[in-house]
Amino acid sequence: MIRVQEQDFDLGDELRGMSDGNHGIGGLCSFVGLVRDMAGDANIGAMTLEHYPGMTERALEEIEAEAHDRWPLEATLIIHRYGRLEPGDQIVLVAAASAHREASFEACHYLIDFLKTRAPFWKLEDTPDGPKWVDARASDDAAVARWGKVDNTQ
Amino acid sequence: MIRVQEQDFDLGDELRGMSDGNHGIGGLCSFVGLVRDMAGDANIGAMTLEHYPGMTERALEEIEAEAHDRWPLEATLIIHRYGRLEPGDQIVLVAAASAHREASFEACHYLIDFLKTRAPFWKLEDTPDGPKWVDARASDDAAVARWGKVDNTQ
Amino acid sequence: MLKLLYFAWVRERTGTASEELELPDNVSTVADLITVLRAKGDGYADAFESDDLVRVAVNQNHVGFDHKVQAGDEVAFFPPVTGG
Amino acid sequence: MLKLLYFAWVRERTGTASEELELPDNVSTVADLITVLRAKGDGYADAFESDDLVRVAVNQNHVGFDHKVQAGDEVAFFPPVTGG
Repeated sequence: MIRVQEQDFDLGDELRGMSDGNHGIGGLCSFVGLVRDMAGDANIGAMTLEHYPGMTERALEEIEAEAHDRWPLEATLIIHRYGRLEPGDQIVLVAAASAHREASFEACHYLIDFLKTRAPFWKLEDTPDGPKWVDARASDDAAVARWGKVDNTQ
Repeated sequence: MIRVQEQDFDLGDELRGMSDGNHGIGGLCSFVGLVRDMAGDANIGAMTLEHYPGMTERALEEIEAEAHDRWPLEATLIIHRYGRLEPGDQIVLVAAASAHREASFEACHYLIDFLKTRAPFWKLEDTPDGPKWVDARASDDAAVARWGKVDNTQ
Repeated sequence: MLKLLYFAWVRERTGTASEELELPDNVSTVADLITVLRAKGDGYADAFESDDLVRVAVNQNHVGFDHKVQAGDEVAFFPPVTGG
Repeated sequence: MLKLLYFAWVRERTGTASEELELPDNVSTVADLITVLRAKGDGYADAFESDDLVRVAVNQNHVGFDHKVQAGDEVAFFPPVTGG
């Protein structure tokens, strides 16, 4: 399941919702991204996340479907927020549940790696020098390349 | 932090407790192990987890300390239950929070891999043929070997 | 007609979030379209200053600059994504 | 004196979870201790039937069978662990 929303989410409720009643799940791996108050050398007060409505949902659904093609998964969840976020706020949740622990770890890692390079979100950070668009990181491209699939449009 | 307990835990509360107020955390990776109703070819009704009080805490603290030596972590948490557990019940939670997503993923994965081969827990499963001690899996040893550290006592 | 969308600093430079454009005769690829857009004014020239910095999606799929465009397409320009 | 602990099916076979044992003169390693324990009865012989299946911790640390034992040690025998 994927969700793109402005409001916060309750991590416990979301993860419980994935596994409740499914006794075929042996492992549930999740990753939550949070707003740090320090990015690079700049102190971050807050940030605003812009996105591309429509394409965002489409991109996340594709990434989720690819994970299900690669691993035997019982459930997956991607939630990504947009709008204004403060340090400590949750930005994103990805989670994968499987009978087996390795599959849940790998799929969860895959979800966030591809989300980082394919989902159309852009961060505008408040810095002491004014608002600043965050630059994409080469390390994110490297993270995706590791999965043995080259996305040559990014 | 490590905890060994008979009672269940609330995943949301535990993870929130790790990150609340620490704005240096950019990523929080967690893994929850659950009782499946199918292990191997046998239908599992329930299981009983026996452990070695004292050594369990010691082993988990060591594994946690090793993770902190390897990665720049803001917080880690290991909770392992013992006693009788039913299908769908939570058995174990490991989580790692870091400024960076890769560190949180790798450390979380490391925690569960080493816990699986070093923490003194034993599962007794109820099967249609009566209670049966679960055999250790070669794949768990392989998972540990991947981290480039050979534990030749296991 | 093309539907054009701009995001993040590309939007700030073009000064608009979306617009419609009659597909010009000499435009068959995204690269052709960028050439046309650059000529629309300083803000556009600035937005498309460097091909390396701009990404494009046609009908909500990431594509390369050699991708064909045709009437009815939704074409979006934006910086490399930075979500997650 | 040694404190001996048994877990899981090792405990079921020895028939006891813990016991104390005066350190025998001929015992200097875990392997020596296992030889002594095997002679304690059928359940013990059964528990230590195969060296490959039993693991040992001395003073709550995983060790090999060549590890020294000395008076005052807590020595635990158990199957390979299966938690998590």
